[in-house]
Amino acid sequence: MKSTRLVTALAAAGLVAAAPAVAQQTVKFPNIIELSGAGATVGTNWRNGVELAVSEINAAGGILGRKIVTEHVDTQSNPGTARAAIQRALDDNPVVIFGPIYSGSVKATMQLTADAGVPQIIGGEAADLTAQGSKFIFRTSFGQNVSMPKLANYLRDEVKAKSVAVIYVNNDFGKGGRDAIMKELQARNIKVAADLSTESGQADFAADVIKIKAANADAVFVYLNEEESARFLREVKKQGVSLPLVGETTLLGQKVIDLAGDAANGVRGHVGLTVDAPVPAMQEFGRKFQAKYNYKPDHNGVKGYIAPYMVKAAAEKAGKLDPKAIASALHGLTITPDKTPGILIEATWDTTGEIDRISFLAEVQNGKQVITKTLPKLKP
Amino acid sequence: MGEFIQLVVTGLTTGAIYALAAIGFTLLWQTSQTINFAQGEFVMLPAFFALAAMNVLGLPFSLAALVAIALSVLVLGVVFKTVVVDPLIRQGVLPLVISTIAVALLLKDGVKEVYSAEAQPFPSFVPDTVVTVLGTPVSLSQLGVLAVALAVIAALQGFLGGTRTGRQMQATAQNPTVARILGVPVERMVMYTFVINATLAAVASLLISPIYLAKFSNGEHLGLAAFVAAIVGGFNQVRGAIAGGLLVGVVDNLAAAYVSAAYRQAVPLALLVLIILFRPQGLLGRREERAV
Amino acid sequence: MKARLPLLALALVAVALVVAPLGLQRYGTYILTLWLVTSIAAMGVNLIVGYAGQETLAQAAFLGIGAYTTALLTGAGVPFGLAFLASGALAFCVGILIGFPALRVRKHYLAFVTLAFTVLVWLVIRNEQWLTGGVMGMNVRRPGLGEINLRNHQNFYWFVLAITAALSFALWWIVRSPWGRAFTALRENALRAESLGVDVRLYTLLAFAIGCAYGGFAGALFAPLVGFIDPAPFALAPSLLFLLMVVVGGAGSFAGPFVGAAVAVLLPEWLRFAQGHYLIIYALLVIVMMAFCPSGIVGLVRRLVALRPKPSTADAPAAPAKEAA
Amino acid sequence: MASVLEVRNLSKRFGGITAVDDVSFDVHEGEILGLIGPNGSGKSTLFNCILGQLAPSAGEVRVDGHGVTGLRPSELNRRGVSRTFQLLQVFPKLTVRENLILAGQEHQGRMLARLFGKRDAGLTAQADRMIAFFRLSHLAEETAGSLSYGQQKLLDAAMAFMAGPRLVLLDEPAGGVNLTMLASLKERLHAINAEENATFVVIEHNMEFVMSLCSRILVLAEGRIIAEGAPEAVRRDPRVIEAYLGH
Repeated sequence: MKSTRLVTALAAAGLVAAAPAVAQQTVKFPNIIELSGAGATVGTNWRNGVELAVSEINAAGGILGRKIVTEHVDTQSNPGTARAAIQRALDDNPVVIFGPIYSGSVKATMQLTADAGVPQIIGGEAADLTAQGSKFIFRTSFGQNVSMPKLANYLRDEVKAKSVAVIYVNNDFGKGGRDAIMKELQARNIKVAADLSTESGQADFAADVIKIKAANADAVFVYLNEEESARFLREVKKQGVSLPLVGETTLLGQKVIDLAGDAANGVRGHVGLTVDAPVPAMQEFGRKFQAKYNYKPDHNGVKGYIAPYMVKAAAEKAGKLDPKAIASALHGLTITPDKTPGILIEATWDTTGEIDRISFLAEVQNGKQVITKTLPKLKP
Repeated sequence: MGEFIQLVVTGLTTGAIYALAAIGFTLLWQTSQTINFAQGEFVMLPAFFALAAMNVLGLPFSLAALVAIALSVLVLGVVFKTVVVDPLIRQGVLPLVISTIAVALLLKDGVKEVYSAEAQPFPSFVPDTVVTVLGTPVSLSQLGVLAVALAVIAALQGFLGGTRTGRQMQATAQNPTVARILGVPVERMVMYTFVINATLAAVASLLISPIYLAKFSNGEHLGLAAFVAAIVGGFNQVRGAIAGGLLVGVVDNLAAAYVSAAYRQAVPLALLVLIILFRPQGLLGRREERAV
Repeated sequence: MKARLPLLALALVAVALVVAPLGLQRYGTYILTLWLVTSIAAMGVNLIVGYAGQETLAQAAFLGIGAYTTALLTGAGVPFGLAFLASGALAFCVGILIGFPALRVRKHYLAFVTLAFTVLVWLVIRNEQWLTGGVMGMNVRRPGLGEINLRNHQNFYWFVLAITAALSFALWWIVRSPWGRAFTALRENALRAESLGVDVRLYTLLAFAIGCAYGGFAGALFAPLVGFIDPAPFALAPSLLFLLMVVVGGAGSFAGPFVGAAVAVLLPEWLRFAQGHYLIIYALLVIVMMAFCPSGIVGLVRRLVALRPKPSTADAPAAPAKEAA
Repeated sequence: MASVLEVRNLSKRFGGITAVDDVSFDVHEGEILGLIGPNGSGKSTLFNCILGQLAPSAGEVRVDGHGVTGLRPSELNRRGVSRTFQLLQVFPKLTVRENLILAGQEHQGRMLARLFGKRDAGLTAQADRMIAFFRLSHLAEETAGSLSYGQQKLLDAAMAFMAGPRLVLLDEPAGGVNLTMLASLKERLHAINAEENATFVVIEHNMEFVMSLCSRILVLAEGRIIAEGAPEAVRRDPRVIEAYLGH
């Protein structure tokens, strides 16, 4: 009697769920990122970070019993292409979407995910991304609205600069950072001695460095992409400039150090995420990444790595792999490394999708990033 | 004033490299009516030959540089001429233009897929030591680049003007039909120009890559600069290309410093448009009278 | 029979295009619409390159002029229809302005001037943030059309299809008119055309400006299709790709731009596995095609069809002006 | 007799070389004027200067008494001056009929009417008349590129006469044409001269052809006119013989 009922129940379940049962073994996470074009370095780091985390999660049994399948799609660092790719991904009703990393591409796509009600875990750092009222945008790193005040404090308190020359790259990343830092510098009465726009992909920085020399500032704030940062640092060294060079995360990243060689030594600034952080879990991640991909990850590698763990923690809190449930679970959620080791550092998301966690001040010494100070969470 | 001089000197350095690319550009145009839209990629590629020689074959940089020049002569000179240009020369200029655009795409994406999408550090012949000359810090590597580029240009001028083959090449460039009647082996001379173009491109590549870092997309900027330099200087004159290259390098630097960094690219292009409007034969070019 | 066969084929293609989105999801429809928009711009390039024998490296810039004009005008409350016409008209006028000086001098100088123009337009779009949103781009709302909701992807597709059909008809009319004959004449032999009273400079300028206007029209549709515009799609590299796609499709044949745009837009979707290698294959294809079949895919197909034994040879190497695919 | 074309003191210099040196002559209505001279004597340069293809260094050109110096070839053509070329110049991908329609279309209507207006306006009929006149009717639908060399020469000439010009300049119409075709060409040119009172100037190397076609001949050597007169007189002129043999 008991067994018949079980059989009927199984049969009924089988009838209803026979076809989806196979599909339910896996869950697809579309990963829409910059794999070519200007953002290739950024996107490759992020992709490898995602892959590493996904393989760990799958090895440990997946999320709520379902294995993750990732599909990497190249935006060619182009917002229009990113938009099309997200549209395509949304046609499959995904649980979550990863990427893009470039803020312009995020801006071009966030309306789509908001309309579809699918959480979008982004790498973008433009200040206004979280200010547009989307309930489905989640950062993996500080927005410029968070990092620039920290950096401006650093310029005032540690560098003790009265005037600063700003050089930025004229794209969504650089322009956004430049606008944010200008506001913060003004608020702290630090004079802007030069405000230099450069091209994305610019190869020749001779004229810019000459102008910086002529500006007579106490320090230079450098906000360029990786390759341009390296070219700029080389040119600075070539022209024998000895001003403090201050930057945010990117400037102190491993890629810049590799490309700039000696010229990177002495560069300092604020770093949101780094595998050189004095946090054992972070350093362990760095080693695993290095072992698998044979290079040292930058902050985008870390951002990619924590993205699947964010979804895991949120889905486990919500108890289901449902886009809207995951989004609402993430709002106000604090993920701690003791429960979810993959998050590496304790992090909290507010209701706009902004992230809060500790960050670092660092300096490049002998071709290595060295952490000099740890800054606490904004709201501990 | 010190700032101005420094801007001019660094402008001349990059300008000398543009000139190398622009000379090849005009030579190809003169001898085979090839408007080479892949000229920038021709300067991008040899650096990767050198990198491959160093990283795959484990050669020292000096040998790798020679390998890069040799491979360039083969691939960008001989192969480019026989495989791409020769079959198309009869089809007229437009198909050839299209084909060189495709070659540019092929080289760019080929390097990206085969080697790497990311920029690569590239060694320099001369160390980055800074010396102070008359109170202005000048980098030895910059002076080295300028010296090598000018030496190569001088050698080329000497070859074109001072040797029998050089004069035959010039005759071919000026008027292939007459040259043929005068007994110049025109076909061979055309091949020589392709070889010279490839060599110049390789030298430019080895000089510029330490500054630019080796990257698949470097050709976009370099190609445009060479193109503008060639037209501004005078499409039918080697010395026009030299002057055009130096001028574009200096103008670019001065524009970045004194006009607007955001519109620095616009200044050489505006120069190009003005030249086309008011002096279509270029600054140093000869006027060509043609029916219609 | 001879006249009826192309008509029948045309009707079949038309029906297929109308029903196409019924089986497709949002993304598929998006790609199909993108193909139509690209085809419009490519038709313009074809008029300039294929019919009039000039070289343009600026079609993406005109696409941009159209896209930003439409985005700004509709953003300011101007009805889409008006913005659409304004986009084409502005592109036409700018075409006249840059074509006029360029065509005074030698032939390839139009290529040089359009190249410079493309970069300049891109710089303006990127730097004048107050107007264009600069590198941050700007969002574009899809227009309404009376009762019809164009936010629906299928409705928008049919809307674009109707405009494409209208613009195709207009171009067909032009190339079959005495203008078209004059365009062909100046491509084939400008010297002779001039001596027969054909004002080569005026006709070249007209062909160029009309081609540019098609770029502007395409841009006016591109902006609401993508819903977001930024400087990237209007740079020099996409302009070069426009030129390539027309040549690959078949410069100087009416169907060429549609085929070329399909190769450029649809093929990468089907060849997703090839990903990064796609452009390499494409570039190789162009080089080989230029050497062996400069008349493009349409020319290749026509050659293959001509290989079949046929009773009449009358329409084998038809003049472009006679084609109506 | 009214002058259709007046050339006054025309000179053309290329750098240091004077290709046409102070040339003056008239062409009268209804005549066939021959222009001969050794290679390099400046015949084609003179033609190109008259037709606006080259800008003369000095001098003046008048058509029916109106100054046309410096006009572009297309404007000159619409004022009734047409030409053929030394080397074959037809539109190979257009049909014979389309070649002729093209040659006529710019002479009627306004620019916009050519786009929106009636397509034909008698052009096809006129084209077919020219085709018939030059005995090419059986080839009307063929593309010009598929015609034989001689047939293309006929078509080239037909195009020059299509719009009923005041004056036609023929640059070596006989060059490379075989004997039968040559006879037919000469016969047709005579016919059109007789029937339509057409005026033309012919540059030609084929002496027999030019002597039998033209009513008056100018001889050019080193950029100057050295002799002028009826064919027989020119043929015997010692200066002409010297100019041809001396080089």
